[in-house]
Amino acid sequence: MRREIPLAITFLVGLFMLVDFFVPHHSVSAAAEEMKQWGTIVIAASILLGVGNLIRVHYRKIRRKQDGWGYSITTLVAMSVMLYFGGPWGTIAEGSAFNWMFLNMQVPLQSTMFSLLAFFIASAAYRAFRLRSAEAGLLLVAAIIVMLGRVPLGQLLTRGLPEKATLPWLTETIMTYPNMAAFRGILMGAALGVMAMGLRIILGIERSYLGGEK
Amino acid sequence: MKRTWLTFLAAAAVATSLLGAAVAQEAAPVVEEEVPREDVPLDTVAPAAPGALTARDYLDSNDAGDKIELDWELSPDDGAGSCDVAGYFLWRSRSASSPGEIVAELPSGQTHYVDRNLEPGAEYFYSITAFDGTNESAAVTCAPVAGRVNLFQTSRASILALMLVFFGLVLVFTKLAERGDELFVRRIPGLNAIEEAVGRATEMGRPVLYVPGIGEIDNIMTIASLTILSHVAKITARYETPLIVPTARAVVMSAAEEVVKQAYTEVGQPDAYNPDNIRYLSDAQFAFAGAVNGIMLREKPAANLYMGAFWAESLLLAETGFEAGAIQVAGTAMVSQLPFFVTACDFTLMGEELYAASAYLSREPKLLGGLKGSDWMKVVTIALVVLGAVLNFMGFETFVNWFRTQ
Amino acid sequence: MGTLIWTTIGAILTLSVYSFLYKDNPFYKFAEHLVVGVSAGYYLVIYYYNFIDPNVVTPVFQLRLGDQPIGFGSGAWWLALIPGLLGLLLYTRFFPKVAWVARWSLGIYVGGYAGLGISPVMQARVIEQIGANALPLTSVTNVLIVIGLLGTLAYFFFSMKHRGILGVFARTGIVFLMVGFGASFGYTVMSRISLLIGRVSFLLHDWLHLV
Amino acid sequence: MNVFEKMLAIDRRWIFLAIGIAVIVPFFFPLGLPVVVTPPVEHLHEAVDRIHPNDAPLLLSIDYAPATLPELEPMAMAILRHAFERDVNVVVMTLHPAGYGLAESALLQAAEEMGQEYGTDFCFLGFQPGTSAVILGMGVNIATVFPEDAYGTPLSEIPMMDGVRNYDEIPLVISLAGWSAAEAWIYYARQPFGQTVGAGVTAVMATDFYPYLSSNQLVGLLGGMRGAAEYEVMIDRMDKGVQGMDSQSIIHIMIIILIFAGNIAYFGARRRKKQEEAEAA
Repeated sequence: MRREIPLAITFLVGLFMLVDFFVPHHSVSAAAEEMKQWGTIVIAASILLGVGNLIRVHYRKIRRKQDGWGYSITTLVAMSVMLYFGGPWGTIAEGSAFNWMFLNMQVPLQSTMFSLLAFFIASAAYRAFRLRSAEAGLLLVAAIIVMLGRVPLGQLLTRGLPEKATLPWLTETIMTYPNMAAFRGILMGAALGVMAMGLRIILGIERSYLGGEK
Repeated sequence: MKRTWLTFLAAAAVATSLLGAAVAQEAAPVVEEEVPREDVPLDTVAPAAPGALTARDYLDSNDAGDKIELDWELSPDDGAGSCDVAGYFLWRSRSASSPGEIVAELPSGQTHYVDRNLEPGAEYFYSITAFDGTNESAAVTCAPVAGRVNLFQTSRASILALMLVFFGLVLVFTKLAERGDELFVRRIPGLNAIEEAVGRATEMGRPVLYVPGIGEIDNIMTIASLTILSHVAKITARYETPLIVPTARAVVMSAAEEVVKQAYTEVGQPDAYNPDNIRYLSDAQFAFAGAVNGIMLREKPAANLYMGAFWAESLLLAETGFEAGAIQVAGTAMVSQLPFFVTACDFTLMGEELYAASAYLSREPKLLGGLKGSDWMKVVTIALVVLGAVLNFMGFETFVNWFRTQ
Repeated sequence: MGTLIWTTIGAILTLSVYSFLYKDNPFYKFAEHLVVGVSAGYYLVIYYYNFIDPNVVTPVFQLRLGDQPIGFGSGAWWLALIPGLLGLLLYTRFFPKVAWVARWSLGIYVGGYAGLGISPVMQARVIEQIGANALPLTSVTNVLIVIGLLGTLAYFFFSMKHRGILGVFARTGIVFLMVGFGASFGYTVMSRISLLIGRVSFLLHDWLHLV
Repeated sequence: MNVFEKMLAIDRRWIFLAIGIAVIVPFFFPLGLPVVVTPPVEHLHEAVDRIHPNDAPLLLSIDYAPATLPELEPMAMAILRHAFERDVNVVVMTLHPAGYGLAESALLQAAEEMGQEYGTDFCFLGFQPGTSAVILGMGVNIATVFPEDAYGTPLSEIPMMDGVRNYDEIPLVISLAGWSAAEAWIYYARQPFGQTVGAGVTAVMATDFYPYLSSNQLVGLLGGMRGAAEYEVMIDRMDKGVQGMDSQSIIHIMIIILIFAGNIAYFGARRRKKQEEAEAA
């Protein structure tokens, strides 16, 4: 029973949502819309599970005085402060402490982490773009042409040549044809994978995500 | 609800804009104010009524029956005759006896309107009048009309047809596989690498890091990842190698807990399961990436497995992992991130390989049958593309148009 | 003054993250743990205010009293109880004996989205692509696209050995994949550097006012 | 260890350092590497050039968020400077909830530099939610969507907005966006009202916008930092765009050199290894 009920629910809900796509009848689409909203609420409610896990892991770390337990205090304190400012006695409006902490701590930290990619993309290119085989050669040549074609210096290199020999034109051509053809192929194949997996989920063949029997 | 609401908003915006256009037309004479007032004769003559009005169900067999399409002929005074039609009033009513309410004010020169958000299937009476700013013409009516409530959207027939073909293929091959037919599945290089990587981590006495992406659990890549996780967890349980699973979504975290616990139980190592190793880090993309980088440098996993949906954090993780000296295997169907995994990891499962991997690992006939079905669907797709190209070349476009559903 | 303090905090955090490029260090560890904590608090609060409060709490506690419909606009306040209940069921995981009930919510969620995903994927990634790729083979570029697509699809055949004609197509597919990967890699460099320029500009201009 | 092996084993932190220097140096010493202007940028520049001074205003929709600011803000500055230089009136608005402060600061900075006066030369309408409805509504009557400017002054009391009712009195709209807002302007202002629209988008998005150029739905396009740099060249006022392009060019070339160096080292080391093996045998 513990397994059958969720599987039956999955089947019914999945089938209904599948059918919704083809049925313009208002009663079906209204119900489907309602259920989609339920999904967002389930996800929103789940955040508490995540935060619970976070607290548990860091609390144990502090209690056992494991390596770096001091940093765990940072995490828990930062979270508590955010909750305090955003709680029922605080406000999340523009200009509030909650908003300030978000804008001046989370935003710069996240965008700086993001910008680390500029360094990593260079180091990855250095060590990985090696002419080990013909295929690797193609990867390398395509990357170099596109990189050159996107900056002014690259444009200057081939300025005098006829249009169809300039780097910007080559870049554009590579992006529009071989690149697009390959990506369409990957997407099409992956789409079949998604659909097969979706079917298996609805039919209850794929159920690893539900975990164990007990 | 949200979509209905948005449609309504858009419709309201269109209606306001048309209304405004009508008002603008009306306001145009104001510019001529320089003409002495007494020269303008007071308009007491109503414009001639518009010509025949027709109403019919919009998108006859394709929608919920809540839209009606109207066409009329211009009033003889619109752009000709006395040339003073400023616009039209469209009236709608639920009964023949009253004109009802004005549903739209339309600018002169317009002969077409779609009335939306009606009660599906209900009968409506429409009438239209022309007005010149002061006077309104006689009304022109038409036969009552009702939207047809449809149960099937015919413009999506091609989608349903191919979907049924695909499901059919998957189910047939699954049955064949269950009956015991031997199915060949080609080697997927990245998969063997997973086992080697876990093996090496065991030899070195260091943990295995498994990142199930930052997709939500409704992302099929995440589900595929959980299937692969179950397999990986069984190996680590057998070898008693610690398995760290950082997640960016709370639901994925709890599903991962279940999957790993179950795997440890199945191999008879329930005590080796450490709940502290399945961690929720952060919903924020780069906070998550930063924290995973921290794990790589401090807990020094010898094998990093990235399976699932990744965005820009892919290279951030893979480069740090490389620097930390781990063997790395990635798998994703995110085309924009594949280039980075391919360059920075030792092996990468690309696109469909990620989905195929779960079938391959389990060696369950049911799942292998699905793979075979997918392959045949590729044959069907290729055949349709080639056939379409040939027919297109010969000038028959109807066939290809059947596949243009938007 | 307030702005300066906050900008300085932002700048210190920015530098702490960059220090990671040299090696893992206390500054980075602090920044990393801080952002995890801040974002946990942030999402907890935002999810509550954006989803739970308008769609569950308010309808159940207020709509019942006869106020105007809010939230999804369905009007029936008891409908809001269902997602509320599904959300609560997730928390049964905290109580091992009834933990299995959490699967009901998960089943609805995953099943629903699996069903929801199939048809649009079929439409956008298969049907529309057939329409878009069935090009008359009258120009070099059209031939290139069709061959590239067929080759890539051939590479993804799993249940046949890549030999003979399939092998030829699969090899072609790999060629296209490699060119595509290289080009995408090169194409992305620019936007990543733009991000870095943005951060450096924050440090040099907004914080230090050097340039 | 010979030179090749040393190169292969190079500490990647040297690469990081090089990238860091390449980004920082142009801030202080702009190289001013030549930037070639491409037709889409030229066309947008011409479109702004065609607007009559002190007459019907340019509508600039600054729709970017902090994440895409580095790429798009230089565009906003260049376009504003160009317009103000020619005494063209400018109306600024935003469709992005996080764009309010960004739009305001760019506008005020440019206006102050060029000595423009609020109300007579430019004005700021602020943010309105509902992208497509806002754009459609403005086609009918701007005052119904934005009854007052961002600071609470009714539009009717702003001198430069006198006689500006809807798109009929706006010769050009430019949207700067890192999301679908630029497309929304094409669909809801260009299509139904025939409004002339130009756009500035991130480098990654630019490819998706080329079709709109060839179909004349866009009068001109700025793609990423490069687009901003080209515009700066056209108005002969180099700033963050050109500076950024210096960094971009240097780093792109640097990465290419690194790739070559990596390969030379790789083959050098491999050859040596083979020689050693041969000697050992």
